Amino acid sequence: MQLDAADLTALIALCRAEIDLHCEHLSVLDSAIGDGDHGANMRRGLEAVYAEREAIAALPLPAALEKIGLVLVMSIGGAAGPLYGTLLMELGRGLPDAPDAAAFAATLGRAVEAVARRGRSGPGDKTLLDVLYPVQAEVAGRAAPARIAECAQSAARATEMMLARRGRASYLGERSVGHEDPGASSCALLTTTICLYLKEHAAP
Amino acid sequence: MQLDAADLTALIALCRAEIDLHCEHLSVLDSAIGDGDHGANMRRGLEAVYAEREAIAALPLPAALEKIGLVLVMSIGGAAGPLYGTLLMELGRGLPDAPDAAAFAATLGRAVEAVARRGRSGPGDKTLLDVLYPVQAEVAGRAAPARIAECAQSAARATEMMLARRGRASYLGERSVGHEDPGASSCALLTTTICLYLKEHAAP
Amino acid sequence: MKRVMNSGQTLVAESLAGFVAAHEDLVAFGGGGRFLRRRALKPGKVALISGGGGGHEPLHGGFIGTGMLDAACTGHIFTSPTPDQILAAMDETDTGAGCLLVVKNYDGDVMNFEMAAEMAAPRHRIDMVVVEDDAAYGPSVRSRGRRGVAGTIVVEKILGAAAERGDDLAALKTLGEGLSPRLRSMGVALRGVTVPDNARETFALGSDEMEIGVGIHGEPGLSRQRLASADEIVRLICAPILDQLPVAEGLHPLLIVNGFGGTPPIELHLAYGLARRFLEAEGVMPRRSLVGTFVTSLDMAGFSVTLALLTEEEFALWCAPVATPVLAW
Amino acid sequence: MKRVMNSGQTLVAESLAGFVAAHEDLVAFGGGGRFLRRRALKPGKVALISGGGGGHEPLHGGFIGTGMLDAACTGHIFTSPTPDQILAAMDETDTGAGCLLVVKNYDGDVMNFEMAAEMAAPRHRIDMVVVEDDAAYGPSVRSRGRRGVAGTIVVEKILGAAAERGDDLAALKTLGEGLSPRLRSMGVALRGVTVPDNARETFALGSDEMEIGVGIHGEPGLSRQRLASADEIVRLICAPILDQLPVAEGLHPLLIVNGFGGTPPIELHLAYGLARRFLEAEGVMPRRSLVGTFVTSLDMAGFSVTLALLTEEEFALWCAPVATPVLAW
Ligand SMILES: Nc1ncnc2c1ncn2[C@@H]1O[C@H](COP(=O)(O)OP(=O)(O)O)[C@@H](O)[C@H]1O
Ligand SMILES: Nc1ncnc2c1ncn2[C@@H]1O[C@H](COP(=O)(O)OP(=O)(O)O)[C@@H](O)[C@H]1O
Ligand SMILES: [Mg+2]
Ligand SMILES: [Mg+2]
Ligand SMILES: [Mg+2]
Ligand SMILES: [Mg+2]
Repeated sequence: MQLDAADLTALIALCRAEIDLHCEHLSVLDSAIGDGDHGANMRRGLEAVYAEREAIAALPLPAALEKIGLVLVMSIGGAAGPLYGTLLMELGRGLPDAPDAAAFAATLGRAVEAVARRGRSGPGDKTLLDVLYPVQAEVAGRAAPARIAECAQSAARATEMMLARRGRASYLGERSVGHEDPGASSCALLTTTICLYLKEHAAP
Repeated sequence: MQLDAADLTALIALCRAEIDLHCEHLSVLDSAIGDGDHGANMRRGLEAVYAEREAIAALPLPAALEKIGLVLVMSIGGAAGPLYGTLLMELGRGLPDAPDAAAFAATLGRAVEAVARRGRSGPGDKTLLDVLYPVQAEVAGRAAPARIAECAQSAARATEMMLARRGRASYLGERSVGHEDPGASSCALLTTTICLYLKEHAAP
Repeated sequence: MKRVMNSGQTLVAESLAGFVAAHEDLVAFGGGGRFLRRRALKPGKVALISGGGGGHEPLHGGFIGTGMLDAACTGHIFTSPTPDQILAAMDETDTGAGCLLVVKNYDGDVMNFEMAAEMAAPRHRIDMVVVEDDAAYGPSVRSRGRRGVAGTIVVEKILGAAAERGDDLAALKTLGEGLSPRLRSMGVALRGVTVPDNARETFALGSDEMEIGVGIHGEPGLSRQRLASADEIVRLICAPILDQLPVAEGLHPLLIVNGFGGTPPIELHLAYGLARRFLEAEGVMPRRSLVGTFVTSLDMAGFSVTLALLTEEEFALWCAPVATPVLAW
Repeated sequence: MKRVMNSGQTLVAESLAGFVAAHEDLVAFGGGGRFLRRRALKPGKVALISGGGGGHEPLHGGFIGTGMLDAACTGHIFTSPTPDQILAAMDETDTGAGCLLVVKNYDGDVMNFEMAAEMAAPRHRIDMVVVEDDAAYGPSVRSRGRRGVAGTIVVEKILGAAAERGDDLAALKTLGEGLSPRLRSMGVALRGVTVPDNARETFALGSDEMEIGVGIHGEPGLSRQRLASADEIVRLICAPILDQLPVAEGLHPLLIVNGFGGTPPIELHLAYGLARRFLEAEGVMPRRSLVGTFVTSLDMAGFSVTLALLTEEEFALWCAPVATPVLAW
């Protein structure tokens, strides 16, 4: 994981553009089983991070990630804010300044656990965790970025047939089945964006 | 004008049926330039008269007409209630017990004037008066019932091109032109119903 | 249009029954259910009686109580009450000082209240104040003047406070007529109204249209326009109001933003904020304000702005204590 | 969906600005505009802080004032506020006795308030009461329980009165948790909601459909049915409420009919009358009632019924004086 300021700035811009592109789609997913705001929430968060990208990119990677998490928490609100915020903040707090792959995988694991604690949720609840868990497993197994991206996407699609047990969708019971979870979808979009960038740019 | 109890009962039933049949149409006319309730208002009034038809028919004609007017006033509300009510009450109060044609025409003239005073309105204001005035003129001229009915209908149609100066339609200004006045329409319906009955049943 | 109701015929009656049940400490049925009345009358006070069609709730019943109305007569939807209701209200609430009838300026309302007043003339002292505050229509050569809309509550509050302090019938009439030229309202609709049991909307608006200058019966207004921003809407309805008012030092502006029934509080407060900014930019600084749903047109979406420029005395009467289901201070 | 607004982005902020302007005697912005606060704090009193997404107005800002809330944090439409807003509210309104956070039970709201509480733990004593009154969903094996809906105002009023009389943090927490099993609400929608800037309605209902068991975010409810009569609707939502409450002698029933934003007063009072009749037929006699638009879902058409069975103490706290923009007695 060697990411310099230019990489970070580029990644922030790419993630922001990706969310912007799929904003309406994420809200449509959220309309089906939630309250229809997930696209707007994520866009607001990514816009806030983008606005601070220079200050963020100037930080060492761990501090930068923590800062991104904090900006997300303080700008998104809703369920997505604390969840994405916790993920990034825990990742930043746990990483050494120059993490190797093993350190990154272990820290990611702890960050995902923190997200689960924050949401009082676990695997199979039909949330973004259903993307985060398999992604973390692939990272731990040293999978190639392209493979991780594929895994994220199929994990998001797999939430479609799950019965929601957390978040607003849980109130729908059986009626939540048959719709992809919006948080899982945004998580797959972001994972894919990051992985594709790493595939192109980062040292193998 | 020789109307016995049977005639009165029959006329009340016929008027009620006629208004019921055209209720929706009257409300549609009122929706265009008023508040959409004229059909419901007239139906409520005629239902109330119908409910009391036996007591009414048992009275001498003048008292019966006055009673009908009072029932209309106390059941219709809106603009139509006081106007139709005043017409019938004044007619009943003014008629001798066995009116001849001249007495009827004169009393009708005074009743129409009372309606105009009640509404602070006059000819050409696009109201039911624009049917009442020509009908009264035909009655005064001893026209045959069928002729009076025709006159009422064409008078109602003629309100279409008038600019309303009384009632809710007056707030529309130029936009009131091009729509038949609902009160004129109900007035023509009732006049026609009564005239056709008289043509069939009353002594010439 | 979908409604919470059992039938269009029973809508008004069932709603009034619920209203009286919800406010039984202040309000009761009178005259065998023909009108609503203040539970505890104040002997020797002029009886303040108002009324109008149903579909405008909480007008008028919501303003019955100490410092406001003594009775309210409600007709069918958008149909003025009948004289027997008004007669019954006068008979039951006149405690000796006479009755003041507060009537919104519609031909139907005026005629029914006038008929009642004529019938009751032998046994009551009666006077009438006609509310005509709608800035959308100036009194033309032959028309009967402006419509009465949301400004009605200003008239009812101020006259109610004056009646409560003991003003006599003539003084109340003078007060009400004096207020009239300093009271204007104007409304906008974003969605029309369907009278229950009618198959069609009274007026239907396209998904990008609004109607400026609407009244409170779902009747069409002054003009139809493309839906504009809230800033622009507020300008379109506040400018004509200001034009018609005698803005002057020493008068106390009262600003009311009134929802028509289908407009949520979030939008009403937004409109209030913009209206206030608009007025302040024109040098008119509201001394008192009211934002809420007071004078409705069933569930019409939209709102009206009312501006009253009150004299010192009127302002004190507006601020005087009131205890009704809707206004209480 | 047409709205009175300038843009979806600015809707909440412009509405809050109007709200504060309309109620400047009671309410002010705090924390540089990040939350609303009681203008005059009462030193030594536990600070009662609530909040949630925008689109529910007049909740929560309308309940700021003597005997109710000290601060309200509002997020974007249907999005809980962020921790920095809540932190700022705690910093500004905690006068020494600590803060009680009143949170509606949604994962997003709970998580944001929890994060704020964790961040503020070093400098404030903090406790939290989670409102979960929605009778539409029982707590299932793994779910996080019932949603918080219109019953929130009962919790805020009762805790507000207790805080005002000087109860400490622990006592307030106990009071709030004790009330929870005796508080239930259920709602019905006749027309769905479109989040501003979204192209589509969150849920769309056919012209003859209604949705039973809806929440306050325009999210789909328990079941979709053919639109029924008001009597039937009231039965459908009151029966489950009664089923879940421990009806008993000695408890004081409080009945609230709450409009979701697009429902006019005429329909709300009708629903109230029928709900009251339904309950009385089941032997439950409401001691106090409230009918109005308190907890909205933008301009959703429909309403909810809330029933609380209050202990003697809770009932006294409900009746205790309150001075807020919406509740005042
Ligand atoms: N308790 C939870 N644990 C984990 N993820 C959750 C939880 N609650 C919600 N989520 C995730 O958050 C997403 C919804 O986010 P968003 O729409 O932004 O917030 P809100 O539900 O508050 O409107 C869901 O699709 C789900 O993936
Ligand atoms: N001032 C008036 N003088 C004469 N007729 C009037 C007047 N105002 C209204 N009308 C008549 O009444 C009709 C409307 O009646 P209706 O719809 O029942 O009452 P409202 O206008 O109160 O809803 C109009 O079409 C018109 O013919
Ligand atoms: Mg959402
Ligand atoms: Mg009409
Ligand atoms: Mg009418
Ligand atoms: Mg949300």
